[in-house]
Amino acid sequence: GGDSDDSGSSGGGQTPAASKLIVIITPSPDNVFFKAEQDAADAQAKKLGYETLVLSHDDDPTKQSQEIDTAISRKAAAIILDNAGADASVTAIQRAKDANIPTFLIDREINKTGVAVAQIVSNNAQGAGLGGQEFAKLMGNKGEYAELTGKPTDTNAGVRSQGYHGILDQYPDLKMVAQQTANWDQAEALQKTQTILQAHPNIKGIIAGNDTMALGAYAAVQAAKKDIVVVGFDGSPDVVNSILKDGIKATVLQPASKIAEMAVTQADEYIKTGKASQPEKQSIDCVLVNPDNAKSVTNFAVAGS
Amino acid sequence: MEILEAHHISKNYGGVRALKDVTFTAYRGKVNVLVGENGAGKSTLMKILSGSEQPTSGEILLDGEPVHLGSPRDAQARGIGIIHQELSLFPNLSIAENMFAGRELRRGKRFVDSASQRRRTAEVLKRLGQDLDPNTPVGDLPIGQQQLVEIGRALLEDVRVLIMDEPTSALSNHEVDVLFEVMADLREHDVTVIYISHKLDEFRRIGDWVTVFRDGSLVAHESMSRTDTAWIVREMVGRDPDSLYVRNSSPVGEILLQVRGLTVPGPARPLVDDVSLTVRAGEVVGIYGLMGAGRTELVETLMGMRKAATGEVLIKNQAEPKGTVQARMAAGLALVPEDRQRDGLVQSMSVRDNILLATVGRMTRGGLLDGGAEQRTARSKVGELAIKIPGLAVLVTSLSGGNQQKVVLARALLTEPVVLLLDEPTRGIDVGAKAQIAALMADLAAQGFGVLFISSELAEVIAMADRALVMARGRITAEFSSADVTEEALVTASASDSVLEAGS
Amino acid sequence: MTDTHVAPPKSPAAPPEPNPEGNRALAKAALWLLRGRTLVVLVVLVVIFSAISSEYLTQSNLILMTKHVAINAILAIGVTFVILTGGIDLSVGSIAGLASMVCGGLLFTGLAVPGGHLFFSVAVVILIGIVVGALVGAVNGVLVTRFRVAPFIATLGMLYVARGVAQLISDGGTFPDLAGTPARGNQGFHLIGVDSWLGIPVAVWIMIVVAAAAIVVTTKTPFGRRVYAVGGNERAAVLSGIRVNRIKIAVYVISGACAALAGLLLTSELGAAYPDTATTYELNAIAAAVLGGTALAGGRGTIVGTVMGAFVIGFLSDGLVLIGVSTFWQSVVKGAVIVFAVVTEQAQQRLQSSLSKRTA
Amino acid sequence: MTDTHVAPPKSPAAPPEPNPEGNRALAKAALWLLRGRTLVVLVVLVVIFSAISSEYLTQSNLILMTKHVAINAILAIGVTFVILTGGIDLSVGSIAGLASMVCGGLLFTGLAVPGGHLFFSVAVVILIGIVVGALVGAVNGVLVTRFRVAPFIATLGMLYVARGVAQLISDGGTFPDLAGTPARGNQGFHLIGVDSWLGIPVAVWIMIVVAAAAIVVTTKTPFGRRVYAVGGNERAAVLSGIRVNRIKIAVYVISGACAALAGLLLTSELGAAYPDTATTYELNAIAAAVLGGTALAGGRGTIVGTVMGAFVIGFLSDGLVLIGVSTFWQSVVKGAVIVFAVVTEQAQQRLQSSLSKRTA
Ligand SMILES: Nc1ncnc2c1ncn2[C@@H]1O[C@H](COP(=O)(O)OP(=O)(O)OP(=O)(O)O)[C@@H](O)[C@H]1O
Ligand SMILES: Nc1ncnc2c1ncn2[C@@H]1O[C@H](COP(=O)(O)OP(=O)(O)OP(=O)(O)O)[C@@H](O)[C@H]1O
Ligand SMILES: [Mg+2]
Ligand SMILES: [Mg+2]
Repeated sequence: GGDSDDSGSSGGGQTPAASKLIVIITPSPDNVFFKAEQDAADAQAKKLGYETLVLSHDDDPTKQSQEIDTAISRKAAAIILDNAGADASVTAIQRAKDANIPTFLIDREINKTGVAVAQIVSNNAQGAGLGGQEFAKLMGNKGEYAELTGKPTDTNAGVRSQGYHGILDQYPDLKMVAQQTANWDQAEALQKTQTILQAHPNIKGIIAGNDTMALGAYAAVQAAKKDIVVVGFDGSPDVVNSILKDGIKATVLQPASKIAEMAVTQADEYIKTGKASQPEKQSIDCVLVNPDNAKSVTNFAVAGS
Repeated sequence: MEILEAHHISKNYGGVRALKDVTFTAYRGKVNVLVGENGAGKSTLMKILSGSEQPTSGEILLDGEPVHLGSPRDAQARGIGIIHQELSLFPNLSIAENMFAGRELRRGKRFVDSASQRRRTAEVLKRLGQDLDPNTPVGDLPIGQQQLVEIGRALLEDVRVLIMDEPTSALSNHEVDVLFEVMADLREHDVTVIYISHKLDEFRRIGDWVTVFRDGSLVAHESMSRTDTAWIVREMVGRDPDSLYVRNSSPVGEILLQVRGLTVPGPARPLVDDVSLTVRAGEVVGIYGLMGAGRTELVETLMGMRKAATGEVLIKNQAEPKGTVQARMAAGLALVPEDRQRDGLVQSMSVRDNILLATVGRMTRGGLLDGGAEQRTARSKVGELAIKIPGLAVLVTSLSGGNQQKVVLARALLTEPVVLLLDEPTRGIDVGAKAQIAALMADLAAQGFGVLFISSELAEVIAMADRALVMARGRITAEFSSADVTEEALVTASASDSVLEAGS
Repeated sequence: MTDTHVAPPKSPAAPPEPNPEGNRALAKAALWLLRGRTLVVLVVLVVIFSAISSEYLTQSNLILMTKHVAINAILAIGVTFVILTGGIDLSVGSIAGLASMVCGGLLFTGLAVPGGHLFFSVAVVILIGIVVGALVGAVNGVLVTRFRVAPFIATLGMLYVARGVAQLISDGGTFPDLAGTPARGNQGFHLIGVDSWLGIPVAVWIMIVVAAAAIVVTTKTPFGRRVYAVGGNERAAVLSGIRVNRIKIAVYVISGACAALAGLLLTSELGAAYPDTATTYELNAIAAAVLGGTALAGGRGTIVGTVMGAFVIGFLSDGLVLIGVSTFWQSVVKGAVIVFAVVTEQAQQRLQSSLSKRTA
Repeated sequence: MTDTHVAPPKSPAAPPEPNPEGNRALAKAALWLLRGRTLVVLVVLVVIFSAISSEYLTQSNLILMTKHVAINAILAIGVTFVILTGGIDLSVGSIAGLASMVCGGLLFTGLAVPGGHLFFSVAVVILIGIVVGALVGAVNGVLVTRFRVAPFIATLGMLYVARGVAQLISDGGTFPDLAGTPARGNQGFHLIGVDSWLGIPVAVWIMIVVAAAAIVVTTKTPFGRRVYAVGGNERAAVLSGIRVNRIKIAVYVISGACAALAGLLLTSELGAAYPDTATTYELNAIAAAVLGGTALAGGRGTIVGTVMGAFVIGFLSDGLVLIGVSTFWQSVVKGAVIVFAVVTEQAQQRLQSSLSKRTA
């Protein structure tokens, strides 16, 4: 459950546009996570009888801003947005609001309320807490470890890192000896991990801000033929597979598809009623994936959760 | 009265001593002629006097006062202008813009006054006998007209001293006449001219004083009236000039090159228009013509660098229909181009690599280059052609103009041609080197090659060619044997076609 | 023909001009075509997209797309100056990012001085941003001239350095709110990127002003002519007494200033400054210049062409977004159009040059 | 001297060689310095980093860093061929990504044929990947020669197109597991990127082989000589009977093939193929070539220099990570070192050229 905010229904009141177009904007779908998100939103919107325009901003707020302009000029009925920056997205979303187009944020928050109709995000802080706890457990609460962080300009990178440290810093014997950003990128994670392992051969664990970096780090660990705990974040199928093969030890699953579907459903309600049915801030808890439940994970959803 | 003096100037380029303690004087309101073999240091001294190079030691006096000429701007500010030997134009700009580059006329404080620039350009062009649109991009002009633009640029300035480094190398006789009139006019107005040329008969007409350079030193300085051609040549080469041109006398053999009805389409009229000619073994054939007659296009087409619309080229009685450079080269043609900087040399390569460039494919052992063979081959050509070089490994750009020309010739000869095409092989070359080239052509003919050369100098065509063809407006307009060729006949034929058309 | 007294030949090399009237007209048409070539591509794009989507050719969408074009056009105009001298500027994206962060910092946290933070009015902040861009450009220019570093490598180095500095300013963070407060007297930054005047976004007006100024400078001033001269033949420029190094430094300064201005427009539009602003925008800027007919070897090109090139790229990208082409196909199409446009340029240029020779 | 039979001239001016011994030695020392210039920068880097971290100069770290260098070095070697002809190749990063995806697809899902999927052995897959890279390079070459598109723009277009196609292959997805299965007979892809031989990673061996081959080709074959000639003066090359277009196409093919190989090494090392593989690697490759002394105008440069340049960039990046410098500073330092190294090159080159003239 997330904090409710009484500005949740702001932007309502006007008669919604007659348009049947929902614009879905996410980061580049070459990360499976966003692909899953896109596909789920797209499918849900079509199921509810909408046309869709699926775009990707490649984490460039400027491109995102231009795409929102496009949505405005096509008089979209609603925008489903996984945004490109908590601060750098506000103005563009405000612009959409001024044009009477409601925006439903998924996956990432922005640093302002009352602009978007809904901000449905997985609880990154809670998820990172889960990941941190599991990591500490796998490390036996002691030893040296390294952290790979995401793109510094992405808020989730910071939130996850803080979430990890909120747990890990409580263990005096757990010592972070290196912290580098690998910009969410697999090859960069590989090379940086290799170098970190050179500088700190006694490392026992690596905790990564997302799954692609975890995969890169794990490739480095394999190449170095070391026994090192690697933990990621996202719950992507590749990492889940790796967990099943006793490679990567754990990840934190964000219910990407569920969030995307929720956003579309709420958008549909909003279009029909002109009112938000839920508070603006909605936080969906993440689920820890480890060998115990990995079998039941498919496409960013744990069966039965 | 002296106006510009160089006192004990020396100039070293690294280890090369281009000028050795030269003391030179230019007299006010006179045409001061500088001569000397290629690489004697003439251009180097002029670059120093015009501020684009600094002397290693020595000083420069203007009106008796020592001056420091730190840049071309400094020299310009003191009224010293120069026309450089290598064209220094902007191919992307119009004639008018070239003329005023760096010292644009202004309207108000900030804007270029293009109308006035065009007007003054047109005036200068008219003075040079050229009826050209000042808006024409310079890159579209043939090389001779480009040289005139360069001259025009110097004339625009209010100069007290005008240095002209081989301004006539690409000009037609008529244009040279016009230029000389301009020079006489300048002299009238008390402008000092320093004039460098290799064309002995030409500068004798205009020069007041003559200064001879040899090997970086000033060896003679004399009033023109007290000298004759023989004296100048003797001072230049350090020996008697009577063996200047060697005429080919070898017996003529089979037909090596036969061209039938070759036509190259051009924008307005064919660049090469229905040209037929033959070159036999043991024969030196010259092509005379005015600038723009299409001679370069003809040889470039023969070499496969341009496509012919119609016509046949037979080499040793074998038609060569492909018309690519490779095919023509394999069939036995080789070309030494007119503009060696642009078309001949790879400036970033050594002398050796330049010589071997066309034949490097043969210098292999097991697919890899055979350094020994390369070195031997290059060395033997350097010896054969008497190329003056400090070593095979130096960059080709460190050679003087004449020697660079020989490097290109060496490369052409290595392709084992049967017919050698030489486009203005003596342009910008000193007398000594010209004699060598003439001797070489004779020698090649004696060895059974066919030689086809282009020249714009009457004396050369008459002295060197067994047979002279004349081209005008893309066509062959006359043919003479060495027995009945005269200067007058050549000039008539080179102009006849245009006169005919203009009159009809 | 037997007359032997033709000497002196009456200027036999005077350019022959057969039926000059007709040819002039043809050449002019060709020249028009050449200049309009990018326009042709643009028109084709517009026709295709408006056939697919009725939203494309609406007034609001055209204004919107033009606003998007503005940023790349301003970057590209600056880069065009550099390319005209035969150089290249890979650092413009990073300079835009740096200027964005400098201004963002000044607006959001102010300048740290002993005893507090100093805030400047928006006009001063914008000026500072542009000066920063110009200074970085000057460094590029000095590296290229004084230290003789190849432009590609000098500005590649600057690409990394300026981006790094931009990130260091906020330690990677974003300056989220640039609205300013009345107390600080620094409100109104939204003016340049968000507001409109006479129904046209201010950013578009700025582009128009920058382009007009650049056209005047390149075609009507001695400086502009010298820029072309340096790119056409640097050695000759030196010998003509042109201070080549000054010209070169100046073009990098112009490029840096334009980049900074573009960065500020972007920042104003977003309402936030983040260090990755304008990453890889240099490629689009250079592509616009080259699409518009600027030769990378220097000496040839026009500002009008560059602006056209920016329109082609912008109208294409926005069109693909509008009709919902997948992001992967966008990449493919964009690359193909860039190459195709230049191929047609080549064809037309050959046509034109053969025509122009006829009248020369 | 009145002899009229001077033909053939008896070499009156046999090349004068003043005190050749002493000067030769000096010139050789200067040449060595020039060649070693990048080496000097490298040594300085190593000294600085090993003073800061004792882990830097360990055998295992040197091997690791060399392995990281290998990928950029192979890219840079290919790009060097292109630059030597006076061109540029911006598409190498995208070609690496494309080859990676092609091979990843062939290993992971196989080739879709009617009735199932066809799998190839690893050797064949690698071959296909390299051929794909070479073909893309050939397209670049044809655009540059046949269609006269400026290399910058042709390969910029290809940068977008190849990347887009790479993404389309998997619709943006990753091929996560390239280990193959015995049943499909396609195991062993890890060999090139993960395994070692005699304690040295196979990737490093491959780099050594590629570099050695490239050195032989550039310095010992007619083809290499022609590459330099085309870059030095294209018109002179044409007149010398060199098939300039073929040479140009060939260098782009070489560059494409090298890029594909680098992409495959990266993919093998990762054990996964994703479409963003090697994004922006072209800049590092070009920087390595230029750092190593290759002139962007063409005609000048060596493979040894390029490899050295790749070492400088790689050892620098890894060193900064090793000592824990923040990513922002990494960017700043990298840019500064690139520029600084080229500045020192200029200084040394001037020294060297004055020395060489003395002996000339
Ligand atoms: N930039 C330079 N670097 C090295 N050597 C040079 C340079 N310029 C000229 N030289 C050398 O200086 C000498 C004099 O050259 P210069 O150009 O003055 O001769 P020149 O008398 O003008 O010959 P030409 O009649 O062929 O023009 C030559 O040996 C030449 O190789
Ligand atoms: N760049 C050009 N643009 C237009 N016409 C040209 C160009 N170059 C040459 N021409 C024309 O082509 C014809 C042949 O010119 P070219 O100068 O090559 O002849 P040439 O006999 O070799 O003269 P030269 O003695 O100068 O070498 C002339 O009509 C000339 O005006
Ligand atoms: Mg000279
Ligand atoms: Mg000619």
